[in-house]
Amino acid sequence: MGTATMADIDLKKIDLKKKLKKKGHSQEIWRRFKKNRTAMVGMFIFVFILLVMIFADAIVSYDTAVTQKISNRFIPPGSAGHLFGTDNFGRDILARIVHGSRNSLLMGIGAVVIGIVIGGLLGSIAGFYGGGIDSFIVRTMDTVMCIPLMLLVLSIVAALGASLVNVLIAMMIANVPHYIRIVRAAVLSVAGQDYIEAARACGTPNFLIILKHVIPNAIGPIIVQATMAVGTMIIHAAGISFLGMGIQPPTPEWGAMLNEAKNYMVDYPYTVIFPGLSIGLTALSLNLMGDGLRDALDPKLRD
Amino acid sequence: MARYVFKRVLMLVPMLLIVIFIVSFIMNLTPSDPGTLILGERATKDAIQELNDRLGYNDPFFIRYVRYVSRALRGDLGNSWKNGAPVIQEIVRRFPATLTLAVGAIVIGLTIGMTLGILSAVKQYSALDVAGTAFAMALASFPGFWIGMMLIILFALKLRWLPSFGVGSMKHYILPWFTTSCSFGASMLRMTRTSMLESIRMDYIRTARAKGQTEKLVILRHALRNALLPVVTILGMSFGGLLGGTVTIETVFSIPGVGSLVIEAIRMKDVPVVVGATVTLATCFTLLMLVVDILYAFIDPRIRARYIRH
Amino acid sequence: MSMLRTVNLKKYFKIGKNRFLHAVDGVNVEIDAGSTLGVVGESGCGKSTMGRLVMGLLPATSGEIFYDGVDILRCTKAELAERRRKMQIIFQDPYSSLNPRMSVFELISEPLVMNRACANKKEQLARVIELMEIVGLAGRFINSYPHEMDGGRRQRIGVARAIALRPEFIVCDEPVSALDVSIQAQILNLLMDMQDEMKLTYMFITHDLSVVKHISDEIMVMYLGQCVERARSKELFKNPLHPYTQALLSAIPQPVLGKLRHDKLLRGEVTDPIDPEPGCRFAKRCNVMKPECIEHDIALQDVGSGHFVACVLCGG
Amino acid sequence: MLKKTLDKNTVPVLDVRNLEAVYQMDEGVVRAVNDVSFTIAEGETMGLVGETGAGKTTTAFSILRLLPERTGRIPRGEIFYKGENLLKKTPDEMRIIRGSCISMIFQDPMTALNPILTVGDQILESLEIHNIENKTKKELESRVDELMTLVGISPARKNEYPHQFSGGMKQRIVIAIALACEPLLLIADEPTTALDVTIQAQVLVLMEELKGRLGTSMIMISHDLGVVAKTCDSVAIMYAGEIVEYGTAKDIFEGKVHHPYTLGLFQAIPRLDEDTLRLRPINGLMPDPSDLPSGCKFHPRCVDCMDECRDGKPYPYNQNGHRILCNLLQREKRV
Repeated sequence: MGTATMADIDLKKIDLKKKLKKKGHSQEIWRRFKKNRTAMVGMFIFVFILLVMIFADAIVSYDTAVTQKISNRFIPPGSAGHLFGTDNFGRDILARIVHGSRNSLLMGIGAVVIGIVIGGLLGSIAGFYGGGIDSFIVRTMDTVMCIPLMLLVLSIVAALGASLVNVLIAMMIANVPHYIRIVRAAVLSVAGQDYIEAARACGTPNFLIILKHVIPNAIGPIIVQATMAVGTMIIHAAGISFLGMGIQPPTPEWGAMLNEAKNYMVDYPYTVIFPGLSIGLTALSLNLMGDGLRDALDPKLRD
Repeated sequence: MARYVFKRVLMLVPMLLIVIFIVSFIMNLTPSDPGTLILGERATKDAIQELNDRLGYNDPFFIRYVRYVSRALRGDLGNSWKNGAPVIQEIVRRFPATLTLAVGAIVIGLTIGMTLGILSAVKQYSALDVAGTAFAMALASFPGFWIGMMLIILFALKLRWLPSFGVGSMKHYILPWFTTSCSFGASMLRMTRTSMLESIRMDYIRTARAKGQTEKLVILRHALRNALLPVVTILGMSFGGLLGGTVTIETVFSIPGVGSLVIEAIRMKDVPVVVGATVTLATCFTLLMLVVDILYAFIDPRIRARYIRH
Repeated sequence: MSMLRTVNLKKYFKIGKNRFLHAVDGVNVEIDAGSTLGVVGESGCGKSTMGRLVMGLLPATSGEIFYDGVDILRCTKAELAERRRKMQIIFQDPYSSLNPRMSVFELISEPLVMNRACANKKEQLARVIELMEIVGLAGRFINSYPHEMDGGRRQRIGVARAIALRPEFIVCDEPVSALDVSIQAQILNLLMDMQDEMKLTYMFITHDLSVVKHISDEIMVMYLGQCVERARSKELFKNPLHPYTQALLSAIPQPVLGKLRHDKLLRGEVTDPIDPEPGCRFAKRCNVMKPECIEHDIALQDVGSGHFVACVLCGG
Repeated sequence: MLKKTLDKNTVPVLDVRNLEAVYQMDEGVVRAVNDVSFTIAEGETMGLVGETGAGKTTTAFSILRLLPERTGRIPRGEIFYKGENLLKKTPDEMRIIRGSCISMIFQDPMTALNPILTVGDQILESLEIHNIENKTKKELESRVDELMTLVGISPARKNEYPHQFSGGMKQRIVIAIALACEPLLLIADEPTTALDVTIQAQVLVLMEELKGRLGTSMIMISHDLGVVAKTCDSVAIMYAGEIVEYGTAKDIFEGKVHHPYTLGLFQAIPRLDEDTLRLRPINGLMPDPSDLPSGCKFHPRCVDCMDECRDGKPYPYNQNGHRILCNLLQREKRV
């Protein structure tokens, strides 16, 4: 058996190593993720879009995106100063897309993050404790999920009034059942594992079991689903704006741009092509990343 | 089995009560009242007030809820505030277009999505698999209504092969069908592929191969049937979703479906139509999910046994 | 004096409307300090449930569990926590019983931290290293993760976790079933050495009679939630009295040339003990069943020198 | 048909020569089976013994040519079934051989049966695939009844689904499927590992009985020396993809000379028939199959390791067909 002195000597060596330690698992995931070419492409696109969003003001001023200048109507794409052309009010489409990224991404990410927090709380309670609470939450959520999602969102927006924040709240509320379902499934798959019982056997209290054992092991699939959900939310938000019930003009937003442009798409198709591409590319990059992340988290699925 | 179905149908009742409650509650928050809608903005406050009183709109929310439920149970979903027509009649008038759109899209998406999904799984990592999954992911990433616009630009405006909007003939439906089937077909492909990959790895596939079964039958008889459960689930949910969730696509193609009815009603703050149509759609969705559960029983004897035991 | 004693311990699982699975149905065990009780039986006989009941991981339906003379099902929470530290468990599957996101250091530390067994981080680290040495894990693994290790090493982590709090009593729930024979022997030797050095008491649950014979002082044979025979290890193997024990023993193929004996072959298979009828639960498969076997429950009887059997054929 | 045209006395049922099998993984080449040779005569049962990762199952899959298509490969070796090289067969010829001439029983009966087909249909499927005599459906159905009776299950249960059967019963059905076309060779991959001992005994006795009645040869893959002792005529001990010792059951269980690994295996198991105070485990661990040690694959764990064992293939010892892959015996002989 080890003596105290021996342990003391080892102590220094191991303390050094401990600094490297924590990385173990995430490093491994990152290594596998990096090998996945499509996932990396997705990540680069998304990082690019994020950078555009963050530095939007540095790229092109907000005024360019909203100031109407009728004399500049429908300048075709590729023209000097208007790479993507101009719209029916003579506003630069590229500028509107750059600034529109803020609203679109904000709604997508915001709705998912808040939704996941609420859904995560309820979902993990349902999954971990089971029994009556579980069946109550599941039943209620199943009922809500019967209501067509888009109609639920739209009626909430109608009740609250059309604005960015309200669309965000509406999407969040309407999607909470979905997140509860995801989190509950992830928690359930962990809660049945032997190491939960092993932790209980060595005296770990419930909240620490959730914190140290359940969450770290369940978080992977939740992050994957969340990543992909951001894409879906961006599409939904665009749909709401497209119907004219979300963000109101002249605020630049991709869906709203499509709504305005749809009347001119016959003669000026580029006015609908570019905003749509932006939505699609953003969602695609998120989906690619989510897919790669899933493979990286669970290499069993491959081969 | 019959008892199981009966029990499930019975469970529909409390579920619909909750749905009605949720939708009515949300709509109750909208700044709208029947008096203004029926009499118009120019009517006197008193006249509006009087009409609202007569329609019972000024009663507390809970009383109106109970009254609505008791009528709904007798099959009366009320009348539209806008034009006074019975809500049921409005829904019945709009339903065929929605159903045509949904069924066509399902058929297209199911055929293409499932076939490609099976092939991708069988030939995992092949060019077909890579291309198929990439295509599916791209389709799922672009908003359906935008894909619809692109199809209109290409096939209706440039090539002039197909009409761009309206519901005059079946030809009018071709673009909407393909548009709607995009995201459904994509999820079908992905789900079929994942599910097939899982079942192909099962031990009983090895048993079938060791028997000397041909590869074709190993896939069709053993792998596919076992992979169907999640596929059927997605099918049911998507079908239910398509009944009410194609609002944007209906808008693009000017199809007078139930989705459009609801969105128009939401815009007009025509509460009875919103509640009535949403409840109808939710009922359809639940019934579809019941059909899915019954299909489960046909596919998997283990589930059948569970139903019979209950 | 016995370290652990259960009296008429029962665990029924509700599996439907008024349907109960009698997983453990009135079991009395007694384990002397420093000795090993082997619990053997086939799948579904309730042996794992037994271990979990004793550990308090499952609430018992009825009965008493005395640990050091104190009924742990009815003592105060503080008392219970105190006892719990002295009782630990080693799990069957070293693959699923270790959290894959935790390093060896964190895994072995968990019981120490949760029970505030170490005054500071330094002491904790020293203790982890000491434990690793005891169970034969090289120090270089301290920052490894379970997935980087093989089954034998993982099970050593499980053992280290179990002895971290210097327990007196350990439930070993099939600790070697998931391991290859050469590794199995390593772990069995480790468990036996630890018992000698730390004066541990084991409840050793397994389906493998050869293993249980090797490690146990006393053996209890379970069938469908009940104890059918209990005796000193040597006595049981020399003189098995219950027909089930006899069948079990003759069914095990030994690595010596020859054919399996057909005559002791059991008919049928184990069923679930769902609301069982009175009488001997083994009766339906028994080759020597008598009418009285299914008339009433058969109690465990002492047939001399600490050998207990529940069979009408060997009544006192 | 293949099995009827050949002279059955001179040609062994199975003759595997210098078989190698590899898996092409992302991390590198996994050499699962290295230079494995053995023969099985008609009616003979050979035990293939080894621990996890020894290459037992890969050997079995190689014989049936069921290695995973994308990763598995047989770079070298010959597998003669009744004198015909299976590795030279077209996929379609091979398919006909599977199930009719060579069939396999899998380890886990819980998952080996398709959960959504009735057990009767699954037995029938085997018969239909190899129905060369164009029997009517009715004849085949009666054969299903016959097979079910043979394995001790009432034919009345043929319309039930796998989940309605217990583990032992399922394994009986798996056996019925495997024996449906009366194959000449049956490969049983740990057929009783997932079963309780009393059920294991039932299944082993049943297999023994059927094998005797049908004259089938068998490869019994197992990690349990006890099972092998009770069922096999010859035994091959595998370690890290190689057969380290091969001989008759008498050679292995009662012979005087052994490979150190064989000795280690025997000493590591607790015995019911004798009292051992302390087990003697084999030191160290199974090597990583993608990074095998040089020389004798067992040398890092061997108590009698010599310098010459570290590099170069060990010199095989062979006495009347009892083959041992170890330098130690060679030296003893020389000395």
